[in-house]
Amino acid sequence: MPEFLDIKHLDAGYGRSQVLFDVNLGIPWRGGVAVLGRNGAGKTTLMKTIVGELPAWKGEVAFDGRDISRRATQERVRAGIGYVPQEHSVFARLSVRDNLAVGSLASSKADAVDHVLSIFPKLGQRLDQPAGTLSGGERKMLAIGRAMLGDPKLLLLDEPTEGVWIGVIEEITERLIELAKEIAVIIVEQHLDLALRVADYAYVLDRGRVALQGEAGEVRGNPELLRYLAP
Amino acid sequence: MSAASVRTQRRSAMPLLEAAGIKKIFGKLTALDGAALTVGENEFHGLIGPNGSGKSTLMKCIAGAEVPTQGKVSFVNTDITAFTPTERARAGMSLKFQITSVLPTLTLYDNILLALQAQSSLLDLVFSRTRGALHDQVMTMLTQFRLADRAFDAAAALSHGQQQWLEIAMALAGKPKLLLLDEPTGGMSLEERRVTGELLQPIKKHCSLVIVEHDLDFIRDICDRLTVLDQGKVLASGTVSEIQANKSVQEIYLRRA
Amino acid sequence: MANAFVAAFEILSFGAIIVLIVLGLGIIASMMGIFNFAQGEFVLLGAYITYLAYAGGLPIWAGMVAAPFVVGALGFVLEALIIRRFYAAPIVAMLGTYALGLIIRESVRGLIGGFYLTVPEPIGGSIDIGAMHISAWRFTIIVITLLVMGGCYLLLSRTSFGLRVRATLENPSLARASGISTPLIYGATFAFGAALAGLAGALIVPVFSLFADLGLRFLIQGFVAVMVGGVGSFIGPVAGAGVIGTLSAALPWVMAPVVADVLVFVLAIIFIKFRPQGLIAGKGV
Amino acid sequence: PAPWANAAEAPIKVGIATDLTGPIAYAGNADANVAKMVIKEINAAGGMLGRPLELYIEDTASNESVAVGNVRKLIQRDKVDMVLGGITSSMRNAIKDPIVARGKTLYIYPQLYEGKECTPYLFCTGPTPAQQCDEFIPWLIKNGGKKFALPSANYVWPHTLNVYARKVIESNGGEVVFEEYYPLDQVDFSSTVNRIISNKVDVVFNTVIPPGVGPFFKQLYEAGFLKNGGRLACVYYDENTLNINQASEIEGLASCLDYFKVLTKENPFDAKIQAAYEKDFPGNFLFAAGSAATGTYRGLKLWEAAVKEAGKLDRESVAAALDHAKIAEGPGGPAEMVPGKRHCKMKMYTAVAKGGNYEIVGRSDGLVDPKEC
Amino acid sequence: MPKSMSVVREAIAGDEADDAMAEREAAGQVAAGRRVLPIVEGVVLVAALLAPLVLQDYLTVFATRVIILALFALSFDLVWGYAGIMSFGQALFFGSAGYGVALLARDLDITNIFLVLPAGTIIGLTFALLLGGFLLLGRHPSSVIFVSLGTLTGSYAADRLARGWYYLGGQNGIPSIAPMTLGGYEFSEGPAFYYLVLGILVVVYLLCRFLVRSQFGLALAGLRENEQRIAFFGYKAQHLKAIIFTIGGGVAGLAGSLYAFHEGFVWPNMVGVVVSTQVVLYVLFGGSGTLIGAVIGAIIVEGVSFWLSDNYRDIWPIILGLLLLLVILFRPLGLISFVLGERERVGSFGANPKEKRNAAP
Ligand SMILES: Nc1ncnc2c1ncn2[C@@H]1O[C@H](COP(=O)(O)OP(=O)(O)OP(=O)(O)O)[C@@H](O)[C@H]1O
Ligand SMILES: Nc1ncnc2c1ncn2[C@@H]1O[C@H](COP(=O)(O)OP(=O)(O)OP(=O)(O)O)[C@@H](O)[C@H]1O
Ligand SMILES: [Mg+2]
Ligand SMILES: [Mg+2]
Repeated sequence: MPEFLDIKHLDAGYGRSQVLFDVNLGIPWRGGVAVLGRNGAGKTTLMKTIVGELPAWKGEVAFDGRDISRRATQERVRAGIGYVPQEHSVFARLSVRDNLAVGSLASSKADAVDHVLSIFPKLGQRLDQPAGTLSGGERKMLAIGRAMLGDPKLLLLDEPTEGVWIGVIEEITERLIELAKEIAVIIVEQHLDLALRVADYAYVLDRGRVALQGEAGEVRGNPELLRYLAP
Repeated sequence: MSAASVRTQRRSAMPLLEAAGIKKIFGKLTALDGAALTVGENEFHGLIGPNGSGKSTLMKCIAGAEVPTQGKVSFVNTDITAFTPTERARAGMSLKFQITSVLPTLTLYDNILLALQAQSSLLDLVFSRTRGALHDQVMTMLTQFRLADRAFDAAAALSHGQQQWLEIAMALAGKPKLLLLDEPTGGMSLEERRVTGELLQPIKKHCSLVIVEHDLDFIRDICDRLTVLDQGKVLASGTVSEIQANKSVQEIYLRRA
Repeated sequence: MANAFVAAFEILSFGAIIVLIVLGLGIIASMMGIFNFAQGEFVLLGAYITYLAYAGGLPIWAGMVAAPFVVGALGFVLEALIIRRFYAAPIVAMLGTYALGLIIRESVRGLIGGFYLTVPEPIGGSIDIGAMHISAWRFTIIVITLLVMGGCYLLLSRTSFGLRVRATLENPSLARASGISTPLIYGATFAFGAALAGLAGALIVPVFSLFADLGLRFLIQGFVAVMVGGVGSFIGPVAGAGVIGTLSAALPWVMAPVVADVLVFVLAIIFIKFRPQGLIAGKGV
Repeated sequence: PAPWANAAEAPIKVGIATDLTGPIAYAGNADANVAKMVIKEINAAGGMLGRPLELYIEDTASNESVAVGNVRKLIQRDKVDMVLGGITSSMRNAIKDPIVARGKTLYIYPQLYEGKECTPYLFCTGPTPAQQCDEFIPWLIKNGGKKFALPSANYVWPHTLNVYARKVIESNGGEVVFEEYYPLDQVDFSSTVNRIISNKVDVVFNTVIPPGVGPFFKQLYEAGFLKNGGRLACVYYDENTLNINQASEIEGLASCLDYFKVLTKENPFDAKIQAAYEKDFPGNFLFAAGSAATGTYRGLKLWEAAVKEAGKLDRESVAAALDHAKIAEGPGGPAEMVPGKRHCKMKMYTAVAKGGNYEIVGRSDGLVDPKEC
Repeated sequence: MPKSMSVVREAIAGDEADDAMAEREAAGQVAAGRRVLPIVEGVVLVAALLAPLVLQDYLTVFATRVIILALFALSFDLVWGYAGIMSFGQALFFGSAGYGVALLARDLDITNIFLVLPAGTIIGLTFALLLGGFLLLGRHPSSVIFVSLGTLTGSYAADRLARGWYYLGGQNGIPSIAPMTLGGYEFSEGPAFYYLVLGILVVVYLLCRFLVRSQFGLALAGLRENEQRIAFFGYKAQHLKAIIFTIGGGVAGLAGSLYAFHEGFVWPNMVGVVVSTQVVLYVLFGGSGTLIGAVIGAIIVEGVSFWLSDNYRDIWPIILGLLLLLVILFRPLGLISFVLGERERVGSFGANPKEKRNAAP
């Protein structure tokens, strides 16, 4: 059986400078996968290539059995990929309410927004505020909430807990573990513990190449790991 | 720990920065409700608190990015409440925003160079004779932050974490008396954080630091004193061990945001 | 008394005309961040199409109905071919649309030979109330303007179209990542703005006659109106247009028209200086 | 080609600088057409001084800056012997210096204008305020009434013309109720119309120009000015401008010019040139007085007469001869320069718009004096 | 140094001399190795010096005008290309200086070159200082759109004022301005005027070049990118903007006074939107932010319009519009970008690239 998201021999980059080199990645139908690596390793670039913000130079990105590497971002998203970008992850001048409304444009569930607000009660108190004025942590919550509203089958999270208060991180982790039972989740995370609690499987990128991969526990125990994460 | 002990502290060491009774109201929301912050010379001060507790807002009020609704900020014994950000920077303050904002099309080198010369007079800028000397400084900073090999790339081509480093380097470049860092290690791995901490240690000789962070271990490692904000109010302020022992602080760590 | 009534009507009617012209300009500026210098030429095209229908023996109504659709379609095509490349650089966009406007204007000038051509009103003459005469067509324009404004408001506030547009403008890549088809949204918005200009042109050509600089005449006034009203919402530019239109029509009643003319702009710029966000600070619809 | 007697010498060069593009291109193109027609006619009749004429046409583009550049082409590159052109006063002002002072060339300005242009070597062949007002205003008082309004575009021509018009109005027992100036592109005239109606003005002596004039007349009409017996008057109104409004909106509008197309019915020479023009240039650019077409015709013919008299082409000699040049036939009748004044005497006609056409209602007895310089 | 760090060092220095790195080096070399800007500048200068020798008289006069307009374009490039201030009203300074010297010549008979050119420059400076002060200074940093529409409106209002003001000749402007003089010598159009103007252009160009290549230029580059950010460094961002805007106004004023004397008349368009837009076109056409791009833009736009209006009289505005559109679409950075790389255009204010080699670890 093919992987849900199947990446083969992927090269990608910006302008003329290549960032990803021959990346191979398989994501199962459900469960969490962590992507680790130090600053500038190419994690964000990988996410952008999966969601289509950056074109793949070479190689194949197959989702749900179909090659999507030539499809526009919005088509990929409508096919079921949700994405929380690392930066600029909310519509800054739109209110929180409108940000959530954008998230649920494609969704059919009526109470989806209420569900998100129950996870992040803080957002409920900020509904009419432009999202750009939210605090750093609130913004992340909103971004995650927005992505969840789209009923994705595969959720890409690029550092979802950066700047989030520890108490909330715990909440997010639990939700993600729950979510990973139903759908596929790819998480890029600096909190190793968190990442490996959510993920069953992990990839470690080093300068655009997959340097290490394996079951979460295995990777955790690998003595090489630290070397790849240090600057 | 209470306001009383803060006051004692202030008397003992002459404070470099003193923000008192800061109130900031956004429409219906009171983001800061009489918050205070006192930082002594050569002190590393951590500012912590749940999301939305007003940390960034307090930093902005100090650096001049926001005008407090009420309250007073003094710096080196001068009341700077009415100063513009530029004037504050010239008085010796330097801020790194929570959201990175490097100058994207300029090279890393120029980004640093720009930060280095911020205080120069107009004539110096036009007829600068110091460029040769600045070169070494720029390269040293870039090397310190492991960015030297990218010196002549555009800043836009850096990853998020690399931009954080560039920003810290830029904030340091102005040789401030007080450095304000709002979540400088966001998006850095544990190891990278540690390196950042090491890079910050040497500046203690000539500079004070206010740093906002969520990573308690990191904060504990580098800070002398901590202030905890919650819902716009100072919940506690004191040395690291005092804070760790504080009941109400422990409470908010258990409480959901 | 009667005098005051006539004055009020006349001022109102000119205000309505400016609002009508600014609607499309404001939507494109607010929603897409582009100050469209070709907007005046879309107005001109609307007027020209109406004239063509009239000159070709069709009923004028037919031309007026066709104008927004034709101009809207043209807007859609132009957006896809040209405007699309400019979203990242609003100033270059201004120049691009300027060039576009120049091409359209000079082409139309060539076609109509630089003349001033008359197009009759579908509803002519005046409504007589006692000794007062009120232009029937100007009255119609006020009514249509109100209807169009209401329609736009509903479209932008009650449907998700407005939300999609604003999201797209705000952060296109995130919008795509939320499943919004940004190219389509851009095209549709620009076409909509162009169509409104086409409609404006069709409606005002009986009042002002057809000439190549018809649209250009209102362009700067339109920009100033958008600034005064505030970019970022639908209501802002409309309110700004109302103010500028009424002011330009009202001031000549009380002072030398030449002075009034310059004064409107001076007042506007001072106003914006001290209230940079405009009359209606932009959020929502 | 005809065998030229003095073919050895180069052709005589005639320069035309006029607005072929831009807002008044319709007028400029008509002028250029007239020039082509006249030059062709002169060449067909054997040229001048045994030499053929060659036409150099440059565009002034309704833009003074472009115009100056292009006029320099005529003077410095083509070295023309004479320049005719310019339609608006500002254009004349812009190009007269490069032609006359810096370029040391003869300049003929063909358009009706405000007068007061007394530059040496600059000859005006269009009507002046005196020619347009002296007989017209008494007619208006008789056929309209005594109360005048002078709504005007804010530039030199209306200002200067109004000074003269006011004098004539008042000396004929009329009264100016108000005189007001508007930005050139003003299109809303509600306050003006209101004043006209509420002051019970009899005659609107209009110098508002396009684009404002269309909406202005329309608003006047809608406010019932014509219905109540008011009279519109506008001295630049010719066949071109009739189309700006619906015929009903300007019914009875009176104008006073040196030529109207209806004259072809009574005047064989006018019929001849009108027919020749329409045959060569059947398009939209009409042979009309308000766009300087008649002044162009007259100017070229007067210059021809002057050159023939002088027998040579240098500026001094031609100017000396042009000073008193005469033509027996021209659009609307004969014309002659007033010696020492560099302006032209001509016949003037008063016409009234009826159902989209003009009807001649008055004509001057002889040639009217321009009363300039 | 902790152990883990040295490990990393080794890894970086290690065998994978990676492709991305090589790529960047290559790119750096392009920028470092071939500096095309000076070559372009040299070519333009030589061409300009030789022009009168090969051109006919009237073309020299035309070329003079173009050089004056190039000077004007330079002023706009300073303001927009370097400081990112969109001045859609640059003609206001150009034209008001033109009017100013025209009045001096008409009413006071002052035509001495040493009086009128400084006077024109000062008029330009003053107006720019006033308008710039109003638009750029103040509590809130003003948005690009506000400044562009503010200057546009200013220029538009000035145009209307000039049209309405009788003392200034109204619609007709001020014709027949006496020639500029130097002692008894009169500058009439021709080679002498040409070389005068070219000399002024070269001097101003060099001054501008010095200014924008200095660290002041770096500050401007920062300003263009993110005004707020550099204000937090301690730069007086608004002042810098006002200064460069004022300097731009002065240069425009100088150009305007030369223009008035060369053409011999001034008219309301000269302060208005048409001319304001024209200068924007020059600079965008040639390539903003390079100085030489502005000069080339002025030369090409004027030259092409001159040629088009000769050969395609009826449709030349349409063709010009199309050309413009094509350039904007396919060369949004202007014609200069055919030969100039992005890096060199933005400029590098740091050490020269040779030092870079040694410095990089
Ligand atoms: N827009 C860009 N243009 C050119 N190069 C880029 C661009 N963005 C990123 N890069 C380069 O690509 C490489 C990978 O960047 P990427 O953002 O994917 O890293 P990352 O793993 O997400 O790092 P971080 O943890 O810091 O976010 C880095 O070397 C970076 O400098
Ligand atoms: N301009 C603004 N308008 C309205 N509300 C604002 C504005 N700026 C901040 N707030 C609100 O004020 C509160 C405090 O924000 P602040 O950014 O200071 O929080 P923080 O402590 O830095 O949080 P975090 O750790 O998430 O960054 C937040 O709830 C935020 O939504
Ligand atoms: Mg990243
Ligand atoms: Mg914060």
